[in-house]
Amino acid sequence: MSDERVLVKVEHLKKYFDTPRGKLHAVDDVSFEIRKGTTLGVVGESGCGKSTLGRAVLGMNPATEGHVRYNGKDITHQSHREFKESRRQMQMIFQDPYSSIDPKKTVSEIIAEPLKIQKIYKSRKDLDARVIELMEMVGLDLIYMNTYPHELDGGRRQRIGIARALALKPEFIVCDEPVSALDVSIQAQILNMMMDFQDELHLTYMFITHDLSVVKHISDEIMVLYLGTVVERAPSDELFEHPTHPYTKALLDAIPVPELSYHGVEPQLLKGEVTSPINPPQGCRFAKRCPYVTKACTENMQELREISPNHFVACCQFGK
Amino acid sequence: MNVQTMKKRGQFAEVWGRLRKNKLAMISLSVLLLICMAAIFADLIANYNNIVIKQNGAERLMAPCAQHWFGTDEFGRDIFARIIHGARMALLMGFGATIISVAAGLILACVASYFGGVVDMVIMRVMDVLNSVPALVISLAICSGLGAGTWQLIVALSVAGIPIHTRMIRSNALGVMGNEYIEAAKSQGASTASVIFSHMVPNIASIIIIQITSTVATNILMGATLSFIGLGVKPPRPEWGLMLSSGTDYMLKNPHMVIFPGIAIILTALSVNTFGDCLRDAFDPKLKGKA
Amino acid sequence: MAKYIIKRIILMPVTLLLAALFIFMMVSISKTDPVLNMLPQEYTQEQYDALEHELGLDQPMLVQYVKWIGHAFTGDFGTSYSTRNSVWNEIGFRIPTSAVLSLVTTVLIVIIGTVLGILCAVHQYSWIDNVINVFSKMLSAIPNFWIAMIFMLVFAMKMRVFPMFGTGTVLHWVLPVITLALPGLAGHVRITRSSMLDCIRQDYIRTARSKGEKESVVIYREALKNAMMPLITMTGNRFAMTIGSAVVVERVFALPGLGTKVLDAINAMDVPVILACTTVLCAIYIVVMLIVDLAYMFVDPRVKGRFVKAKKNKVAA
Amino acid sequence: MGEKLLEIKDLSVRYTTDGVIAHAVNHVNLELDKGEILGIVGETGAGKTTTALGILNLLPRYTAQTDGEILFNGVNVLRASEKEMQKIRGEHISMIFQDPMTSLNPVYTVGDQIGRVVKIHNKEKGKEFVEQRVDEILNLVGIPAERKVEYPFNFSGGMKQRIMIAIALACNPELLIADEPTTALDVTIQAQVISMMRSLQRELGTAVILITHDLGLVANFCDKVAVMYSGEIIESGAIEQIFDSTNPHHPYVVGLFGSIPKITRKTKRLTPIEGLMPNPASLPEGCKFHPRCPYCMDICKTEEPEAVIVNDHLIKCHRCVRKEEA
Repeated sequence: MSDERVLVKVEHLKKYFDTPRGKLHAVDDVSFEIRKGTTLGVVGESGCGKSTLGRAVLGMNPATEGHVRYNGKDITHQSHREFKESRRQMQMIFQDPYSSIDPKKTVSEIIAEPLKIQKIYKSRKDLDARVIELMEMVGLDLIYMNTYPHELDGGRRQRIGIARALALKPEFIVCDEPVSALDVSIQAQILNMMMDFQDELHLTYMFITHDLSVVKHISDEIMVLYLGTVVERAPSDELFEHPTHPYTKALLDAIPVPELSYHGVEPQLLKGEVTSPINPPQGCRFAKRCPYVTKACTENMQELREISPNHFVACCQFGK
Repeated sequence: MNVQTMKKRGQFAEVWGRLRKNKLAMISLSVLLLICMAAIFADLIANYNNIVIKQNGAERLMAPCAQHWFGTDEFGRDIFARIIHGARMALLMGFGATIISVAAGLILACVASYFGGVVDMVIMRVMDVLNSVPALVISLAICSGLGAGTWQLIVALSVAGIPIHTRMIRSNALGVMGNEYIEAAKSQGASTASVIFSHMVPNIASIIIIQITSTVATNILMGATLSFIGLGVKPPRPEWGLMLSSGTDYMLKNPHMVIFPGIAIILTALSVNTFGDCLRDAFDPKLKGKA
Repeated sequence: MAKYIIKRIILMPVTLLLAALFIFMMVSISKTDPVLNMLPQEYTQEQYDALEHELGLDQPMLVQYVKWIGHAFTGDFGTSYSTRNSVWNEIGFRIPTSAVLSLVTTVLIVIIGTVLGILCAVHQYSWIDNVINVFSKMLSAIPNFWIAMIFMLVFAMKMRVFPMFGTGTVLHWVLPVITLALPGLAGHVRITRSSMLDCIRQDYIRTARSKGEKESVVIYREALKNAMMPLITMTGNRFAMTIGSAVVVERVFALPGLGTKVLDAINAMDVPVILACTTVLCAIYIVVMLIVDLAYMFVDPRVKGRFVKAKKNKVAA
Repeated sequence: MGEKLLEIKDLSVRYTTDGVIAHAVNHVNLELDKGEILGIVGETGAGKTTTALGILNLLPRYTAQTDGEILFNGVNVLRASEKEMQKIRGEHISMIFQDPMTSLNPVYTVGDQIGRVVKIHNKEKGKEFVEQRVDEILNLVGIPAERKVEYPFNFSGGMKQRIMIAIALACNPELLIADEPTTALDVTIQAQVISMMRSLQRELGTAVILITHDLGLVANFCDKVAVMYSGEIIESGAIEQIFDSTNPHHPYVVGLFGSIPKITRKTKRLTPIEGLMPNPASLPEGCKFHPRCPYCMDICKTEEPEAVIVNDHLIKCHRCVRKEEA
């Protein structure tokens, strides 16, 4: 945990959506910090609000409540001009390589788009030089400069997405499940490349995924989300060695490990399914499925308590 | 530094490549071009004033013969010349009305799908109301309001087409808006206009082109129908529907007055329809795949 | 469930009112002044003003519309300019003719079109598919007034199998219904075919086959019911097109329907009759659209489910 | 060595679309005994699903050509008549698919869809038998029987997959093929579904072919493993042999294990396999993996390697010549 300055600080971020059946609590009172040059892994199952959180931090859909500070400056509610200005520092990599690339544009046009919007390069020659430099950085053969995305496979399309994100030389990148849609071997190539970029360009990542083995590999600190709330946050090794929150334990236990010793092992199963985020009940969101549920759990919201250095848990059973 | 890159084959070049291989597409395209040629060079083939309009009683109701390939009508005017000039009117109605209604539909759909919320709801409710009036009834109302005439007819056809196009383009635009590359463009701080025009329109272009070809045929038929019931083009201007309506009285003894204009309409509409189908297959070939 | 039905039923007259407003605006912007051609050649300004006041044309358009709609609901569509007697007498007896012609034709189109469409989809790329495809392409390119003329020429005039004009016996209806149905049939077959093909390519068809179902059961039970969904809404649009072209077919066969009346009224610029005919045509269409909507709601479990489930949840919670 | 249930002999499948021939499966040999669980592992385009559809003879009739044999209880499935296959599908062999969201028919109730498969294979039995069997199998997969009147859209992804499993196991088949059953599900729901499949497998004694790209799932659930790469089985054997790193392995399998981030150990960088899956329409000469193989020798570029089997541990690679294992 390098003690660099804090780059991104999020305080009590809330994001609610109005639906015909009530108020959907996508993100509910989430606070965290990301230090420069480190990677915060955000992990959780579908419907836990991790993607909404990522987009709210970038200011793409403004938060209902709470603040997001970047380098100390509050960027929660920005005008279109300020938002455009801050794109030079903050970028995003998307999940689906087939839907996040415009099929009607060539590879070079896609990569050059952020540069054109920010009008960085006057002459076309400089623009092309920068695009070529980016393509070489992400390992894309220059022969593909004028081809259309539908001729390329998932791995190469994701490299285009990464090149586009690096175009403006950002400091902070939110990666929304960048490798989930890829095959295992391609996934490993992309993960290695992203970690190389972090070292060379001193990038800061907010890495969102549902795959726990990937998040452990790439992140320095991991935050586990359940139904819009943070249930546990800790350095990655610490989290895997001492998982404390019941949901984190169940999550880690459920991952199939490719080793002989795990053959036929019955994981500790959770009962039932994720409850609805619309008008959620008071108290801990995990209460309905938690094996250790007590009356206290269902009364008040659980705050994050520090049970060991940098290891926070939101559960009344622990950290009294 | 010349970078050896694949030739920049635009999507339209690819589509044209597939079209060229399709025999049916080439036939229908050549028929269509023939009709366009006829429309453009109509004045050269038959002078408008002295052949197309001038009445000459002597040669009244002649059957098709060497001098008049398609025979003459009740005022002795050469039907072949009138059909050639009629082609100009048919294409004007077909393409003119379609372009207007598709353009209006595109603008309304883009505005509705991009802003969404109240704007979308209002536009859609207006379209629902327009849609609850059968297309021909809309045209009847407009023709009775604006009176008969060429541009009135085009306005009637366009307004009748707007609800369908708006609804169709909007559903496709919403489909495109759901993609992440739109969100990616917004996340770069791209302006509203650039998101719509540089990202959304190219992606719905193929659907719009397919829609244009299918509507052109419908408008040609509708235009002829309106002229047939006397609400479209005013005589003496040559128009296929009008020729058919005046031909009904002499149909029994001189069927040629009814046959040739009918064939002209069918040929035009068929070639446009066929070309439109081939175009749709060329745009997304996988739709044609085997079951 | 009831909430959904009531919502649709309330929505219907509102749509009709707005549609009638649209038609009223379109028709009343006409340049020809009806008052003029009702007066004798030379007329004094007072006579002009008196007649104009009598017809209520001096008030602003919106007020005229409200007055007209108020009367229309009670069935009084005002007096016809050309025949001076009440519009209802002019058009009342014509409504069944138009309605029956359009409804019978639409039902015919839907039944035959669906059967042919399914045949094409099931035997894709076979000779049946190609033959029907060619025919439907041809038919959708032929204007129905031309078919009407040719049929009348061949069957009525030359072969004298069917009567040429008017109504009465069933024979009178055969030619108009056929000529009205053919172009619509072409469109309906193509839509049914593509809807069936979409359903046949779905994953649940593969699941059905993996259960060991016979191919015929897979097609006619699993795929067909899903393909029917969009067809029900298409029936509504088909009915709209049929009403439109019925106006023309009535003209060719001189059937005493709303179509012929509205065309004569337009030539004579008889505004009340035009308004009455077009609004009634709209009313027929909107009522049928309501029926189609409700039918769709009963057939599609998802729509019905949304309301049934809501009730059940209350019970369960 | 139990009694043989399924034998795939030299199976090859080619798809021809618009004149382009794609070799999806090339000379695959597989065996499965009664009650055994085989895992087929491979990346996208390795031909896993094509092999599975071949076993049920559900390959598209016009575009697919097959060579070789698939013997199920001695019957060659590829040459069996459609009538015979309809008896086998659903009763002797059944299949569950990857995407639960689209695998159920949206306009029929859940009970209806489960009842169909029971009715097809028990024509002589009455309605009560079908209803009773539906309730029984629903309880087995952990869904309350009274929910059988609801429609698929009322259920979550995990529940829908349970319904698919209910349909597949309703007639107590001898072989269940599961094509990436839990890929579309969250990891905790996957754990629930897998543990339920395991208990049902033990109870009914069904042989299972589990197709997946997740090696962890194979280690946890399967007895035997076959690794497929561009249409061929390049390594297969008992999981004790495959997951034992002291054994020699095919370079692709080594690469696969290298590409998976480990939970238990802290590794700085993964050791991925370079390059991409070959295009099935233009497969490379010799060993299909040679363009991406770090140990590629000249012979690999020209000659296709022989499948060397040393006490049931098959490896198809020139380099892995091993001494006779005890």
